[in-house]
Amino acid sequence: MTLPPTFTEDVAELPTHGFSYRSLTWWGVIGFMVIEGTAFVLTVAAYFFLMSHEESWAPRPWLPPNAIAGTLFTLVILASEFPNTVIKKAANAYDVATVRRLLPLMVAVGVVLLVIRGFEFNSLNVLWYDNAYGSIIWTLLLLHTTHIATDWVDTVVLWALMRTPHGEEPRRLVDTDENSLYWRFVWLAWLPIYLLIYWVPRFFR
Amino acid sequence: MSSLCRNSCLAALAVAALLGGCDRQERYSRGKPLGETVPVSGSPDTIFPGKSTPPPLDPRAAAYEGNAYAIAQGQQLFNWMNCSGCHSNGGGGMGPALMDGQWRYGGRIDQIAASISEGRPNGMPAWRSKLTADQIWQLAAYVRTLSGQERKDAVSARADTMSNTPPETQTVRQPIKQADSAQQ
Amino acid sequence: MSSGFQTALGGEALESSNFLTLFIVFLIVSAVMYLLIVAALMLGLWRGRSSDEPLTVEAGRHHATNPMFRPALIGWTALVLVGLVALTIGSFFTDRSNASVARNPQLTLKIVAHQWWWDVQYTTHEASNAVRTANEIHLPVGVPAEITLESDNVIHSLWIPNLAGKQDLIPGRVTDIQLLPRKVGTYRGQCAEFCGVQHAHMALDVTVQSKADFERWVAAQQRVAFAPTTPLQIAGYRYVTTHECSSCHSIAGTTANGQVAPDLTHFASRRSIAAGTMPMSTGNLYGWVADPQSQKPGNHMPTMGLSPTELHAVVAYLEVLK
Amino acid sequence: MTAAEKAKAPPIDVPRDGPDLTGDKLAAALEATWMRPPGLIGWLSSVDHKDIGRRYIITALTFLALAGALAVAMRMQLSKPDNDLIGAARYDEIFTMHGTTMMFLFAVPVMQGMQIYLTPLMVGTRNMAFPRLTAFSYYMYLAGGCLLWVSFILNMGPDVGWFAYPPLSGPQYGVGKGPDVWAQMITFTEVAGLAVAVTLVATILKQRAPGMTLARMPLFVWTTLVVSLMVIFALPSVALASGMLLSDRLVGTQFFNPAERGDALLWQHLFWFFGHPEVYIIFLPATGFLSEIIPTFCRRSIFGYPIIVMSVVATAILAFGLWVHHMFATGLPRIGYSFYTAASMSVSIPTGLQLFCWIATIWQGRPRFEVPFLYVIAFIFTFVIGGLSGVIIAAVPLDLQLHDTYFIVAHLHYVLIGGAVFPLLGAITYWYPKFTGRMLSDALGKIAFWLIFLGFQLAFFPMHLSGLLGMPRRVYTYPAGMGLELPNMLSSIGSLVVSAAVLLFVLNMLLSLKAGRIAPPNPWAAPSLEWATTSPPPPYNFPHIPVVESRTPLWDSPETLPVVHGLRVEHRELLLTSVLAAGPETREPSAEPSPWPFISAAAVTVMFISSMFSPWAVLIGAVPATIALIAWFWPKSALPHPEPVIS
Repeated sequence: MTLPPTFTEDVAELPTHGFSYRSLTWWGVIGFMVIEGTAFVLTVAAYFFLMSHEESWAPRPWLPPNAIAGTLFTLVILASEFPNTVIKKAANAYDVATVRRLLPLMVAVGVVLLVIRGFEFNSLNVLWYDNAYGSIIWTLLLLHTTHIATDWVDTVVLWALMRTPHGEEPRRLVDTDENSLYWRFVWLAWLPIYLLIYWVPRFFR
Repeated sequence: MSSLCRNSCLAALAVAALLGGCDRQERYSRGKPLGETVPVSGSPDTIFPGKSTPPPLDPRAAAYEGNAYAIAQGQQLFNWMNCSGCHSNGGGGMGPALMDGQWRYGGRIDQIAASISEGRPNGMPAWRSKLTADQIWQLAAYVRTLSGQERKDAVSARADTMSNTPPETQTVRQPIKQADSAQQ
Repeated sequence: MSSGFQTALGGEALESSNFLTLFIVFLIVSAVMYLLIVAALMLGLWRGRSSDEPLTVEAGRHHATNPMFRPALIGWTALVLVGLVALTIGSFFTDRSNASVARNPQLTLKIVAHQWWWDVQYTTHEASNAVRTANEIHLPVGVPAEITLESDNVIHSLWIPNLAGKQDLIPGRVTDIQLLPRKVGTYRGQCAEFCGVQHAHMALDVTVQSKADFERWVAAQQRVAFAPTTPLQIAGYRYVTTHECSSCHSIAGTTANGQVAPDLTHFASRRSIAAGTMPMSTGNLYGWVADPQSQKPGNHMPTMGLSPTELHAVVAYLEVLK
Repeated sequence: MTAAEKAKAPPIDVPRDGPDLTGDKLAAALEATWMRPPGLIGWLSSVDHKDIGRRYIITALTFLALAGALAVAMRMQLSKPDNDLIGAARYDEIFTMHGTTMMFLFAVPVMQGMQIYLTPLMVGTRNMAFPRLTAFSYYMYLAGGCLLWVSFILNMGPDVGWFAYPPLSGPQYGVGKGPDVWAQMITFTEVAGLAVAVTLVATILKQRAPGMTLARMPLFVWTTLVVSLMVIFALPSVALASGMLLSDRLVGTQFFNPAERGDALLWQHLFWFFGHPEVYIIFLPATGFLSEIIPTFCRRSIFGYPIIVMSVVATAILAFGLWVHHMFATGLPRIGYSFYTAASMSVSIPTGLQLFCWIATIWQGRPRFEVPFLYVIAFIFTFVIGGLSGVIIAAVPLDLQLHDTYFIVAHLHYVLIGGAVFPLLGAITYWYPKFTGRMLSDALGKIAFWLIFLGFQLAFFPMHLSGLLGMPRRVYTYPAGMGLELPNMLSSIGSLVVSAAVLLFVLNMLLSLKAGRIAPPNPWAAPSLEWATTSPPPPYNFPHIPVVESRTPLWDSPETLPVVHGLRVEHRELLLTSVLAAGPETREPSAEPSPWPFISAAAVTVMFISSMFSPWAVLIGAVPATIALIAWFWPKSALPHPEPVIS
């Protein structure tokens, strides 16, 4: 027989959701951010490893990427942090209306970014099979693009969900909060990649 | 028992995906047993410039076409026998380009094997006694990959050499055309 | 072949004898540590034997920790630390001793690894009378030698355990290894990095000989190939220089100049066939030439389907190439 | 009332566990809520960590048997020189499959399976943090394993070694689809392993029973936490490397092509940055088993709990700095040799400390020589040999001789079998009554133990000698007359003994399932929470969530189990506690059973397998996978939780 219970505390009064580190899914999001962050760091390590084999970088006669599209992308993604912050704050304040109003903006931002990203691939001045430099540049850009794409899908789904009555559940606001957190990871990860793709090949040529 | 059920269900899925591939990389080392009765390769009359019906494909072709092992061996021989010296990684130079669909002496594997084996006018040497029939067919199978004739899951994307062509897995299949032999 | 033909415990060169010394030191330290741990375990098990005491916790209190554990823990940690430091120092001095060979090699060789054989070039001599051979190296005893290692295909690893540890041959990189052989003898080396289907049959013969013997060997290797004399040998010579063989092999002094397979100029003077696959003998040579794919399946020499006459002739000629 | 206030309003009136709802009535209500649906669909929809953990363990043991059979095949080929039982090409496939299966499909998954099964029970919660993700991970793992083995059976398996060094595995030399299968299998198992790791970390940090501070966690849970963090940092490395390999092979990238300024050594760095921690990802859970088994059978709490925790953490950190010792022969700068040596050896310090603590516990204790404890003794006898041979090969001048020889084969099997499989077998014997409700047969268990212990020594000790006598690894045969005949013959005989013993162990598991003695909740008088519930545990694990006041709750409170109450009964609900102190914080719903994880895994499987053939498959295959994932996450009922909403 199992041991008979002795009742101590009643937990019925506890809330059914919590933001940030009180939330279970927050830890999941952090876990996946760490995994993806590690993958970025290792890709960057591979970048420098391959760079150490070359006398110039981008290796001659390859031209460094054309930075216009990439810079535009960077400006847009930095600007997107403003609505992102507003959404995050609104979610924390249980302001469903603001969340519902601003999520479509984030969806639109995702579309704009993906379009610019298409131009970025076109401005690298090297193909993935040309040499190891081309391979690693393409990998960095592709790896980041998957993050933009997956987060965009995520935001679309969240937007659709928030438009239903489910949006009135506090836990969906926790989801919104975590979606905004992940977006911060996506653009923060982009900044070093931007430098590595567009500017390092200029400085070391 | 439901574990068994699910296992077999997934196994069936994987089988479906892979079954097509199992003959594609058969590795052999003794040479193909075929061909003792047929001459090492066809005589120059395997060229049939646009007239009448072409003769049936040499039965040996099936063993080499789309066989990953044969193509890989051919890739190595192409390098070792310095085919690039004239054909320049398929791009052409002293010899004709191999990356386009233009075939002066026919683009079928048996026709290519015949060209390698017997040699062709204007500088292509005959390799008949220099390579075994097996090696010649392997080379022919590889040469076909340069213009995208072989199936993509049997070819390798690149060799460990300087890259001056797009990956062979990405090569668009060039329709075989009869090139004008008077060209050069 | 005597037992111990290829062993890391031979100590026939500077590095391998350093290995032996250091290995014995490590072995003794390890044995002491092992006995200590096992003794402590056995004693601990013995102390608590045959007790039926069921209690885990007495009157709500856990058993007090043995007062000896604290000093024992400190002592144990100190012992492990001291042991590791001592072993590291031992390892450091061994490194230094090994590195001393590297400073002024008096003989340089280059080995290029292929699937599955070793291309050997003695680079000390000027190009006009360079020595090129395959699957064997000769070294004068007591002379520090440096081998430059390259590969143009996959990764291999050169390992001659009687003389030294291994060194990888990596495409795109040039590595090197230094040897100071101290004992005359014949040793066996082998590829130690998995390199494909015939990794198991990628050996080489190492002959360490007196300086005079070595000079004689070099002189012999610098000659062009002997000419065939009997009609059978001449027929073989014709076949080898005009047919498949010459596409891949070269024989100095003939038109055979293929560059993708072992140099055959002094083939018959070697101790083994096909990178140590079998000892050199007329019978083995027949087997090899007739059907290399059954002797070493998957290697790059094709089975050519020679007629019996051609086979006799080719073998007769190859045996001329002393 | 503002939205924020409403969101925090007191709970509505629903059935909750407590003094009014306890005993059989509570059990029936919870059973109805937590039971998985019946039938095959229900089986595929299960999100119960015990179901999934059990599936992981059984599947991994199946792969162990398969890879073990390959090991016996290799030993038969090597039993005499110049043997032609198995051809060279087939032998290459076999050793590749053996290593790959053992590392990726047995060792890591079986440990994760044990962790999935035991962690929620040990921390006193009802289910894992993300149960659907856990279910998804299992199907991914299964699909990866099937991919590898079906390819092998169809004669297109990988033949480039479990380490798959390019250029041998690259586009030119890795002919056919074998290396792609290998690399894509890696993707499958990495996805699975990472998903499980994240889930375990969240479970351990947020779902511990009230009062179970970090310093009161069972040591197995500590190792689970540390190992899961290691997985999170190590596995992306091999996933990246295998992605590069696949793209080199499929779309012609130049990562490993020296002619285009790629580098074959890039692979080795990335692979061993994962590969070395991998060894500890396998070994540390085993130390967790030992830290659970030893106190139980010595009837004393563990000596040096904080020392063990710190040792585990230190080992994990050191493990990430040691990858270079797999690359001593690649031509590293000589100046660093002594540094590498010292760094590699330093990992023996924390291991030595753990060893001390275990032996000290045994010294304090009154050991009961039951089968699980016998495996502990076998562990110490065997693993220490492997550890010491590890110190030997940490020294660069020694490793340059011993690297890639049978000495290493001996070393790694002493470490992995002695260090991980022996504790695992002990752990299976120990927790078998909890898994099944029946005890394993003692007599069969003891026979299997002695056979496996002695057979192991016979199989692997002689390999030290064959390595020293110059036998490299991964050779399909060796010449006669080199003194290798005897050690190889002994190893081959030993391998037969080991396989007989493993069969006996499995037989014991199968027979005891029906015929074993019925197990009480706590058959070994153990101290941790998993023994507070019935054997086997009900779908909801605990009727009431227990409260923990010490490291050995069942020893310190042998008469009664303190619990909290007030969790909902008619809906799946978990109690979340704070990360450090484990104070009750929130109640959160736990996912219902769902077939979508299975469907998602199937969609991703199709995508992964077809992407070996065309890069476009990634794009096209992403569509069904995305749809399945959306269906997975989309809430099913109109408003499932009659809890406060914001309006």
